[in-house]
Amino acid sequence: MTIVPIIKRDYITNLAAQGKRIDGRNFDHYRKIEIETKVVNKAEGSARVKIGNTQVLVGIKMGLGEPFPDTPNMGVLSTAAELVPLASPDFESGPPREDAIELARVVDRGVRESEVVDVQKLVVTPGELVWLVFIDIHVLDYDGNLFDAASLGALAALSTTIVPAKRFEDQLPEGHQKEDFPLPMSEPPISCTAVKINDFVLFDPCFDEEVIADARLTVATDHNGDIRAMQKGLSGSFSKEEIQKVIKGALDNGKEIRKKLKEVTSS
Amino acid sequence: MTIVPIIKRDYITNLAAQGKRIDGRNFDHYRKIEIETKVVNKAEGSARVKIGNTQVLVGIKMGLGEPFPDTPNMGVLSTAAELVPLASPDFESGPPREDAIELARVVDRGVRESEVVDVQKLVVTPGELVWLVFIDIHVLDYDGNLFDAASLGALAALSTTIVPAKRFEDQLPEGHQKEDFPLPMSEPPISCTAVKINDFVLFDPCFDEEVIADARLTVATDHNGDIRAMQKGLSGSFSKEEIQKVIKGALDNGKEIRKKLKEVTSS
Amino acid sequence: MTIVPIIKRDYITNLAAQGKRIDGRNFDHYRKIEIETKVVNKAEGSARVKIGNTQVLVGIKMGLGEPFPDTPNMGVLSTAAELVPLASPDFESGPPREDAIELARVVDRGVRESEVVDVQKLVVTPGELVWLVFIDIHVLDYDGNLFDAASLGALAALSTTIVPAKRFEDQLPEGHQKEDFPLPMSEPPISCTAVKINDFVLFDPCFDEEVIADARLTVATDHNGDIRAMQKGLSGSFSKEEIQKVIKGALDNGKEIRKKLKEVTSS
Amino acid sequence: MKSDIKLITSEGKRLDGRGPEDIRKIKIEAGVLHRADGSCYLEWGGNKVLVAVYGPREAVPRHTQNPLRAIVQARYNMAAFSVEDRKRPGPDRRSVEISKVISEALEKVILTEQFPRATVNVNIEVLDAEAGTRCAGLTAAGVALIDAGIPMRDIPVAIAAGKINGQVVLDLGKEEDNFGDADLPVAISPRTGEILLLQMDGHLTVDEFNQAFDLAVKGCHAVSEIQKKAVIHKYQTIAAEVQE
Amino acid sequence: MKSDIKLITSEGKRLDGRGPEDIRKIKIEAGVLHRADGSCYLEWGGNKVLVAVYGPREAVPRHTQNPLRAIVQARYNMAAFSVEDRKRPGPDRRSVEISKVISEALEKVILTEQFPRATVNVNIEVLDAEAGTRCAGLTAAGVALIDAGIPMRDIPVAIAAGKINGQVVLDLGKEEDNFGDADLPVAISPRTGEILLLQMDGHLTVDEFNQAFDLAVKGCHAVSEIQKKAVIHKYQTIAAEVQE
Amino acid sequence: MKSDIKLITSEGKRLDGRGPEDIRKIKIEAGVLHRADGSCYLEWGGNKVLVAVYGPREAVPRHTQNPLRAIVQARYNMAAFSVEDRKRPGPDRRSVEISKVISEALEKVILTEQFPRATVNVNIEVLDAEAGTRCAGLTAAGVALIDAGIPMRDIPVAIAAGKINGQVVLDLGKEEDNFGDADLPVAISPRTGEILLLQMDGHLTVDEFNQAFDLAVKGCHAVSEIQKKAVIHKYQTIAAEVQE
Repeated sequence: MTIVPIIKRDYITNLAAQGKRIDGRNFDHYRKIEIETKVVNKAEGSARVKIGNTQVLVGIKMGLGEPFPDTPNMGVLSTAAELVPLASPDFESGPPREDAIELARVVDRGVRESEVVDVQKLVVTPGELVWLVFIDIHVLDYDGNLFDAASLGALAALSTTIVPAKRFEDQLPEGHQKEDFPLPMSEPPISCTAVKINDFVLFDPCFDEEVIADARLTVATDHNGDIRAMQKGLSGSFSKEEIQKVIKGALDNGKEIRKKLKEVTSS
Repeated sequence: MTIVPIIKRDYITNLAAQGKRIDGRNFDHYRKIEIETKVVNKAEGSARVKIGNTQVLVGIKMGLGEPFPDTPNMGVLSTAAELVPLASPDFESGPPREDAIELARVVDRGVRESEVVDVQKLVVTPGELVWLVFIDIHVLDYDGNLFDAASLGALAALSTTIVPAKRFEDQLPEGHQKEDFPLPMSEPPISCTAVKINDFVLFDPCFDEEVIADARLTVATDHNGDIRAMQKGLSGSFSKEEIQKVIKGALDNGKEIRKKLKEVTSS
Repeated sequence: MTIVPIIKRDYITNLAAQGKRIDGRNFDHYRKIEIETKVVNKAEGSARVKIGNTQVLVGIKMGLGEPFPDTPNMGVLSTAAELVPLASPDFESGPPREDAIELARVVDRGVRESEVVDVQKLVVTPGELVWLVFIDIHVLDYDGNLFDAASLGALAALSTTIVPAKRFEDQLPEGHQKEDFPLPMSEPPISCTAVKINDFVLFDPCFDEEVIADARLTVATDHNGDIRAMQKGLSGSFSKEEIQKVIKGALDNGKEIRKKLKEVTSS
Repeated sequence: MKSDIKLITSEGKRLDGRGPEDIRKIKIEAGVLHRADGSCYLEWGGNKVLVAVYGPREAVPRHTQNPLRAIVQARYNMAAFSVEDRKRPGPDRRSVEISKVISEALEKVILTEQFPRATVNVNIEVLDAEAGTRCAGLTAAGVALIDAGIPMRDIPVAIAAGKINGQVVLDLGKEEDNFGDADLPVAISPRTGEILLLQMDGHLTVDEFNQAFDLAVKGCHAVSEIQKKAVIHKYQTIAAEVQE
Repeated sequence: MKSDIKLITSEGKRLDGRGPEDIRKIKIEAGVLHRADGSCYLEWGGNKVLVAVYGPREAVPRHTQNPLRAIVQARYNMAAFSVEDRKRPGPDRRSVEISKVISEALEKVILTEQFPRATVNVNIEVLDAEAGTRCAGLTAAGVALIDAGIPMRDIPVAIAAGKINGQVVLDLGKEEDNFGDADLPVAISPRTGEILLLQMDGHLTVDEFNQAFDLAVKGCHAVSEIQKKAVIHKYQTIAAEVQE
Repeated sequence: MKSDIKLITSEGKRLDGRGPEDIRKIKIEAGVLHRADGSCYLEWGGNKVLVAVYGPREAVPRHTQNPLRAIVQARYNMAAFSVEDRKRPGPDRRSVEISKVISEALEKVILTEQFPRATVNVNIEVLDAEAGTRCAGLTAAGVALIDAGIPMRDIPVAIAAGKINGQVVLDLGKEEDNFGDADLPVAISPRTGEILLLQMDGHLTVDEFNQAFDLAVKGCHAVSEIQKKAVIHKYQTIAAEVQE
């Protein structure tokens, strides 16, 4: 637990009082977003997402296995995040800490609850054999806002995933589809994050902003403008008005990011 | 490892030299025992036992599974203890430490060796499918004498356990009993514990007594007055006479506690 | 991480400059090697190897199980090493550390890559049931050169292993060999280790030499004089000439050790 | 598939007979444990939760200490027998996340700056689980912290709103949680209305969100009254005992 | 089911030919390891046990130190190959419990007050297991502690008594342990007769217990003689080497 | 069985068209990460490796510090998606061993004596794996250490030689690694020719070993040139940016 860097905090809040941020952005603007897909050969799908200097690589591996007993007619999604020591001097190797667990669970819920992957089309033999989808999030460079980078990376990687039916043909029953096919997907929700520093609400926080932030709110919205997931973090609080502000910004930014994601994944 | 609290020790031994204990009890008396069953809805059986301020909750869950290869005609008993940090400022979360392991193993042997649960009646298909009985001991408040509280809690919980055959009817073979039925039980042995402080033998030690005790002896006796299990603990020693004294006290107290247990579990 | 014991280092290097070692040996000589087999009753094969004061016990247990999916026509070898705290004041209990892992992996490769165990003769039903061979290395006394002692112990234990077909007859299919038989083995490679201290190359280092060594090289050679495995260790370097010198010494010493192994295991 | 199950009638009657804004029965008792510095037992519908607070005490190991304020370590744990199919004992990913969001929510209301280098441990044991355990745990933690005499700005309180069969309701029950459209747990500081915890799973329009959010805040205030009664009852009992 | 197997004849002859009070063959050798401060190799029937003692040395990490006396940490470990079906390496619940009861038994006889803040490590490796390993381990530990020069009040010693086919016997063998009626391991300090370790599983009347207990104590004294011989033999060997 | 597969033609043409001494295509980029003190991205045939260096910084916990020099902690890690069948995240025995031999190789060239009590962390992430990842990782680590400004005697470099269908070749590809006769990874300090890492699996005559060894050293020098170009390119880019 580090001492709050008071000088850095003063600097950032003084700037904010003048409506400014350390990298010159507006409060509700994102840093430059780059999405690159098919970056890993061995994975069935992959994407590298950069948001400013933050860099996340997501790989999708698929396999065959049993469904969960309570969902015999659905494929299985599984999300894990590794905050590898590559990405930050503060990340350590070893079992995932609570930060990595929260990240994986928030991305997982974003994918699962939004039903963006049509898991009902991933059933081979109901109750017995289904496709397993492993979403592995590798944080490569950490300069803030991992939730958005990881979510976007997962969506981009899933959107370009090819189900490797041919490689598994020996394990597939007679008469079953044995040609590779794209992972069945529907419209994805986009996750946008803002932090609160004093009374200012800043979207897409960089590392320096995140470190001194009082509270964080992530909102995932879909193409209809509906809310699909929310997660508040850190020990500060939000007022109702601030939450409304974050939802609005999430809808606006989400629209832009969805457009960018489509361009990349449909190409 | 803490320094032995010398002042507390002096106080307790001085009292003992006058035949007294800090809470006014006789050397061979127990604190007030309360047994409450069916305290948890989700468990197949449960009991909360209080011995003075010590409080233990035991829940029984059941499932179906394979028997052990060397006992194809027996159901499976499994006991675990969690010394959750709720119960004492000294308990920590994390993997079970040696204290929790010893507690679970002593309770487990008490249940297993005494054959109080008729595991031969828990077989569905010999060698293939049997009932599994999970005994989970949750220590809620630790004021000494966990062995007796946990053992009594386990027996009370087992005595009120209903085998959930109906819930598992899909997994049970044709023609098998599919109505719920009480867990088949025989007469339970009762575990009684005493500690030795200097040359004094005190039954049912409270926390302050336990902390300064030299040695501990637990004796489980049955309704015939036979011995069914013993466990000596701590780094002090016992003489043969002291062991005899503990056995006698265990028989006397065991009779009372057995009566109380029957009242509760037969109602 | 301990401070390099400078005085000990000076003493050993001064001796070496005069062509001497602390226990009077030549640079390329081994300490006395003793091999004793069938030292453990419960194991299917076992050997205790002493190299000077270093003492390693290797036990072989066998079982039946599934082959690896990519080698359906081969039995399974598995090697584990325990640096139990018995053997050295510096060994700790707990999960195996990198030293134990490297030791197990080097022994494992020595056995596996040299194909000394004919794993193709350990198949019961291809793709379904094969013999599993567990090689467990127990270091009992650590006075340097564990790699050679453990490798030799594994080979001696394997050479005297009896496949317990009779004990497993219930699990073996009809018509399969149900009499015990010796583990099918071919000519073993012998592993020899040297360390480099300053510019001196010393074979079979004792503990005091190992602790101050700059670099270590293990070379396994077979009865044809071919190389079957190598492993360089520690943070020093070797020149090509030094590597040649180690290979030559490994061939020479290997011949002697192979003879000794044969004497013991064929008796 | 989710909407196949009828969770609420057109007259607004839910499976357990409640109306859309009705809260399940809540029972709170403070000071139920001997060893803990503060404790609380809470029943909320079919949920049974026990909370023990220890602290403030020196944080160990030392490198976890914050020289400016106390750290708050909530530990949410489900008993193995608290759910239909036995849960393996010990923390899983779900309980680690819930422990984190509850710790963060509590940190806001505790006057941590009064206890530099200290830790406040809040141990939440779920003995019986039936939808809404994180809100039940946080609500019980608020009472246990008061019982422990930990200085706080306010007693935090939580409840979930949600959507079932397209309708916004308060305090989801088990089937509503499993087969409903959305779940929105909210914790607030009732004096100021600040939002301490907020999560959402499912699908809500912005309007539905606003409706559900307001309902949750309203529910928090209702539960807050029950909390306060439990605290007052505890003090009255103590006062009565002292007078005797 | 247990009593179906005939473990002892009416003439008191056991499966391996022993009489009721006969002890299996015991062989003890002190000082068998180079690196350890003290060591002992012991064979007891089919059991083979090796013990190494390290210490007294400073206990680390520091927070485990006791400022008034040394702590005794016995570690009982079974080799993977010591049993019929290979055991996974590393501690399991059984070995953790046995380590604990052996540590506690040894602590009573070691003069721990002479070494504040120190630890004495007693590593017990079971290489071959055939009933009675905890008694064999404790007995070997006693000799290894002497070999290490650790100051002790006495050399602790252990043996189990038990009941098979209704009859009280000494030093249970493998089938007797598996199919017998009761098992009673006992460790004593032979000079004072103090009981250091006592466990019982099975079913004994109070009379049978007394009978078995007395038999175990008698057995301890017999094993104690073998221990002493091993210690003396070691010293004689050293003395002879010194004279050469 | 191994020799059943035709890995090289009698004209010396390998499965991917390379000749016996041809190296797969290598691409190295220095300074690709923002947070790390130094970094390198390397593609080598189908391998993709990313390395980040942190340090020198104080080693924690303190008892890991060496008062005379810095310790070097390389951590080789394979991403779950870097192989055909998903790998469980986290270290396994193979990665622990590779981390150890790479740490030891790097320690020789880093001027560790300049930074007592410090640690230099070298994190090697394998994103795509296709034979030769340890050599690729060590080679990338050399560049990342330079990029981090860690003082070194030389830039370490590695490559494997091997034997396929009885013929000695350089830089084994995937099938060659799986079905070949021997694999000989070598790391050197190119200025002095010192051998920093050397492992061998398989079967080589002494002559074949010498031939393969010389080929590996030759290969190291070739790869070393590519390393140097990447370092120079990075400095030129920085210089150009500064001038702008």
